[in-house]
Amino acid sequence: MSRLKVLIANRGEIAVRVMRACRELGLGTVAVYSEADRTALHVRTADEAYLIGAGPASESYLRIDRLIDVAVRSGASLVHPGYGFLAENEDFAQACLDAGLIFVGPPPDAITRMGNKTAARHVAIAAGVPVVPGTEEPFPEELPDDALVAEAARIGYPLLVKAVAGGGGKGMRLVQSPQDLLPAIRTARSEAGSAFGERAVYLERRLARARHIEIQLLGDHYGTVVPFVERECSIQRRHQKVVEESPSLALTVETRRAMAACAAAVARTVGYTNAGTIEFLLDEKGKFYFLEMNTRLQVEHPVTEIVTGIDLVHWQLRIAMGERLTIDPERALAPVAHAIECRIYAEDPDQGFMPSPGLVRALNVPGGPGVRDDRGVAAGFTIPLFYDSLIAKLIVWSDTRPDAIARLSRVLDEYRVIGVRTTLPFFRWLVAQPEFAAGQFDTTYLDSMLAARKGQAFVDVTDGDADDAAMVAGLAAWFRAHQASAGAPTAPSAGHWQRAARLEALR
Amino acid sequence: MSRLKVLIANRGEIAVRVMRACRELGLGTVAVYSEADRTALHVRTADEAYLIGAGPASESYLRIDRLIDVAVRSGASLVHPGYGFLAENEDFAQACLDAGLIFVGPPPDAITRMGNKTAARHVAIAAGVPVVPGTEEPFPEELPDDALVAEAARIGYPLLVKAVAGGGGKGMRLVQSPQDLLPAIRTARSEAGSAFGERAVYLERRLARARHIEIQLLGDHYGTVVPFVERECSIQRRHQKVVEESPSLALTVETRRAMAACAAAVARTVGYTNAGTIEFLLDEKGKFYFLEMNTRLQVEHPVTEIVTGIDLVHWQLRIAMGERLTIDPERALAPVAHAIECRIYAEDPDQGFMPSPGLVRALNVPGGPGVRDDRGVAAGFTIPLFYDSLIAKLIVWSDTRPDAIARLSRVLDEYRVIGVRTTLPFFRWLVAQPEFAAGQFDTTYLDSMLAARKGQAFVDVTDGDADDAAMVAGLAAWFRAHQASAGAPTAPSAGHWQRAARLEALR
Amino acid sequence: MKFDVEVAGRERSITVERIGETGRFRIVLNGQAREVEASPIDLGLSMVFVADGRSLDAAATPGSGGDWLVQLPHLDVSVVVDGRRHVLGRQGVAGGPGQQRVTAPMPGRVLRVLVKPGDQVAHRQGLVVVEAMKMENELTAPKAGIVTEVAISQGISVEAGRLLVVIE
Amino acid sequence: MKFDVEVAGRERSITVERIGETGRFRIVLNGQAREVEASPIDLGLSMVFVADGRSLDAAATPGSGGDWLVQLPHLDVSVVVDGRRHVLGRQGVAGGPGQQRVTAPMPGRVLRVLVKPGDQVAHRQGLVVVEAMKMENELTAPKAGIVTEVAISQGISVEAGRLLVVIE
Repeated sequence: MSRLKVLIANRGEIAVRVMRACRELGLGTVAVYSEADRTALHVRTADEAYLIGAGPASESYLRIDRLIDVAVRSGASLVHPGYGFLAENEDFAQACLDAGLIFVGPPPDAITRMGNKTAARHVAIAAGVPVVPGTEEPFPEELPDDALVAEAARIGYPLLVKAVAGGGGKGMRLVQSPQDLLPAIRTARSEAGSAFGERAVYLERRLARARHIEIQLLGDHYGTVVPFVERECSIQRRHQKVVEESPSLALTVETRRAMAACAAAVARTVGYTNAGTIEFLLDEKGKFYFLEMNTRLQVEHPVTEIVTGIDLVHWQLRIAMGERLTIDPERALAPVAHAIECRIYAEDPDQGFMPSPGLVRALNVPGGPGVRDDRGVAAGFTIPLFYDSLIAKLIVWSDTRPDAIARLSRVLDEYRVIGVRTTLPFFRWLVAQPEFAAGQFDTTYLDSMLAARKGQAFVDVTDGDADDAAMVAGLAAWFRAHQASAGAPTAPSAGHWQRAARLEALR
Repeated sequence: MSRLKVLIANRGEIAVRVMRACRELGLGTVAVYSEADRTALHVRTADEAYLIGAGPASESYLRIDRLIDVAVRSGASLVHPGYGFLAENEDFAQACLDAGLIFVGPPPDAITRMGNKTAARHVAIAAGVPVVPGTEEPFPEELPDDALVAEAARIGYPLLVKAVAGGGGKGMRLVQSPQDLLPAIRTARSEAGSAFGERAVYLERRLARARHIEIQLLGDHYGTVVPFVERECSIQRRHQKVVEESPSLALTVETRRAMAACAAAVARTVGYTNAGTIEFLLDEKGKFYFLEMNTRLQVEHPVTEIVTGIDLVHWQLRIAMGERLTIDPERALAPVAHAIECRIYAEDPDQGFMPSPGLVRALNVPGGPGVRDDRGVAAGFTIPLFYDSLIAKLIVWSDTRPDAIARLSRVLDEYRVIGVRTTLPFFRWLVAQPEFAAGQFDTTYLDSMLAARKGQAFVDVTDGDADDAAMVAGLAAWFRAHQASAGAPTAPSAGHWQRAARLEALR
Repeated sequence: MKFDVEVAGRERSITVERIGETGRFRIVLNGQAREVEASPIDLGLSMVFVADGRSLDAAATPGSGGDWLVQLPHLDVSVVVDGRRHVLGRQGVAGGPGQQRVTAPMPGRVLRVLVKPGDQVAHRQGLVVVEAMKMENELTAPKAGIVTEVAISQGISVEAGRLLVVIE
Repeated sequence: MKFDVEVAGRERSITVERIGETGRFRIVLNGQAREVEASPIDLGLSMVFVADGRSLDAAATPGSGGDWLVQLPHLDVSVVVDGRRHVLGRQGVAGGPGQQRVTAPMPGRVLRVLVKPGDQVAHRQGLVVVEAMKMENELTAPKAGIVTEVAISQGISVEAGRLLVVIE
């Protein structure tokens, strides 16, 4: 009997993550890749890999026809969508089912109902869960401007323009006052169209000092839904999560249980199966509101895995293959540690977090106790322009939140990425902020802090640093010069520099 | 107020491990290094580093005078000995105290009593703990041969010759029959003299089908001793631990509690403080015997940290600084996962595990869930001849032992060390053995399996493998040739090969 | 060997001399002499200062034109050795006094051009939207002024350092 | 390009030709042609077989004398390309028929020499004890015979490949 294969319809760290789970369960792994990803880690990690098109996602990772074709050709039985790309696309889920493949995710109609942000709000209301005040229906593009302005006035400012098909902060804009409304809607529509192929948006009240708290859940095909201890994702830059942790400092055990019950109720209302997450906003008074549902695995799933000891991706695959969910619900709600995740991007924090793609020459990834390395990039890979620039997720944990922060600080100092700029200097700054240590933040915290810095660099080059850097460069130049003269008694690895210099010259 | 500094009187992975704990507790780190370790990871990880002598350990890491001198010069307040080298040397512990330094370990007299294997047996007997039958006193070197033969006959064959100052399988020899006794004693004395500077040996009965089970413990300066859930270390090659795990399949909860109580009793009898481990042999009937005590942190401590969530090195430092041990004893005895550690050595398993020192060109260290990387070697380091050739400890864990083994298999496939031969192929073989999966082994298992293989390679090169290797080499040669002709449109990283080839030529 | 280096806008000269055979060096910087143990590793250096034992683990990656990206444990900094920094750096603040040349800080695609020659722009007003990695990045005016040149058009791909807009 | 390769004792010839511009190659081995996508990465190669999608991530480190250490995911193997394997390999089984040259498999120090020229030795009898990394490693006779040469003496340091003993 040949073993079952899983097609992973994704790239980067999440594709590698899913393949690891497949290996551990004895399942074969089939990768797909674009022309920009020939040497990507997910290709190297897979048993099989198939080229599906050019670099732009619309020509490769978003091509449902090609993905289904590869699944059929390779003899895959299951398709795991990861997150992003087609993970919340009901047509893709349906196309998998139509081709006789098992889609590792919820049924297509659950994606449709929960993926559409306004429809999802209706579901939450039907399940008896409070929602953030906002428009109940999306805006058609032809709606006249004055109707938009009137609706916004009804909800009240500040408010958020959000893509109906949104996620990850894309197609989302904060509007403080009426004059900014129409440009914000235009930008959001444009970004949403480019990111999701769907330009519809809606409006939602911006709650003051709200924290982003979410409940992971799993559901099987026999009616069992298990909600998990919360994750807090309030550290956001421009609506994108930057740091996630579990548990949250802001929740009492009672609120946790209430929120978990609400999340499970929403999931049951739509016959949800597999992994999903219900996002809530928690206001200053400890009251929470349904925000939206993500009908897929999330970037930040590792923090939940660490604090509960439960492997969510294993369960995704096992549920998809028809297994019953046998997790003890009490275990899922009782964290045994405190975990924090940082998303390390190829972005230059000192240039407004501009993407910094390019060749990753080397990586020093920290190890030791309480560290998990979920990485999608290896040395020698050129990070392409076409996709999200996530290099790795760095997850640390310890007994308590202060211990986890001390560990995070240690680990960030060990981490080094050579070749491209990364957000590491930003995280080293963040971890030293008193508000972060105290857990005193809401979803606006980071943007306010960044705005107040007015572009100030995250690290100051002191005179001592400048001296150090000068000495390092001087020695490096010395070694390079002596490496060049043949037979000089230098250490062998100085040759790296010659190579690097020659490579630069070839560019 | 300047922060406290810790001198780490060691090298390799354990020095890095201790430095990480120091960082997390806000303590400064002072490294020492030999001329062979100028570029070692422990030097690069430390805040400060001091050269203490030539490559041979007797001229550097075993030089008490130089270590104390560095501690005083650098203003260190604490000295952590790691394991090996001077970790169980009472003179070193005393020299630290005499110089006003805090030795992170037990008091010198506890080292003296428990470090001497025959004295330790007396302590165990006094504490009411059963010991393995053997000689009660060490043999003076001038003891006539016939006295040795007579004593061995009294104990019975098979028996073990063991160094009184031993550890790590060094200075230990199995003797099956009388005619092998005297040569075994000679070799053991010689090895013990070279490894520990102490040639005394004693004899101990070799229990049939015994498993090696050990109890980690911590003791503070206020009389609290906390024993931990057991580790099993029965997978040994020539008396050296190769794989360690926690918990053991072979123990009932009642035996665990009984063994833990015995371990604590031994520790209390000698006024033990800080971290230590009591080793036991467990026979086929579930009866256990005191074997010896290690008065230091052990190589395999991470498996205990993982299954209990308790950081042993943090506690070593906190106890040394006078803190009270506040660990819940029930937590220390209740494993929340199953953890397995493999010691990855620079040895060639297909050449009788001969050391394979040399330049580590690159490392692919596996990541993802349930993996801990405790490594002492980074890319670019030349593993010296002078020391133990441990590259890294690879620790995996999951909910259950079968899941942990599935993960280990996945992780071993991801792991790659480029430049030197390693024991990775051996572990890939071991993890696939049915006895290993079933947990059916004792301390003789591995040596018997290896003997039965008669040097057969751990991997067979099939025709398919040979084809693959030929194609890889052919393509590599193609890329090198096209890299050499300037401006050829190859990917930049092919240059590595040119560099590598040039470096070879320089050797 | 003697090098002229420039780091963080400060020029200095540095002398590096090997002592004996075993990786020890004498470095003179700002007139101050230090002894260090230094060995190259991979793309970096391990350095230990003999006087106080300070250990410094740094990466040094050569760029084009004599500059090195030096990565100290807590910060990254460019150092120019015996040469000039490239005119087209990461950030478009090149150009003569009064003239600001706005360049692309990363490679990407020009999604929208928000100004045309002759436009009066305010400080921080949007000029060009460049898409990279699916995020829209709006490049803004580094100062108020008049747009004298728009060097790109909508839809084209740009490399890092490519001139986008000139403001006077 | 055409290469003669030797792997695991088997000789074969291999042709490698690039197809187009995008990292696709045609490889002919044992008369069988295959198309692969291949790109160099770091010290290795990422290869994908076009016919069945099989992905192969391998390291290839050049040694001296035309041999490569190829590291496939589950095994390491030496491949000689257009050349001869070095006479002094890892294991001392070089020498003419009837003659066995025992060489040092690793660098170390000769702790004890257990035989002298003229000694009759049995199969697997100990010849030399070499200490490396604090472990004593006894090198044994690969076959029964007579010691014709002892090329080292106690206490000296030896490199890997150094001749220790010859047995006939």
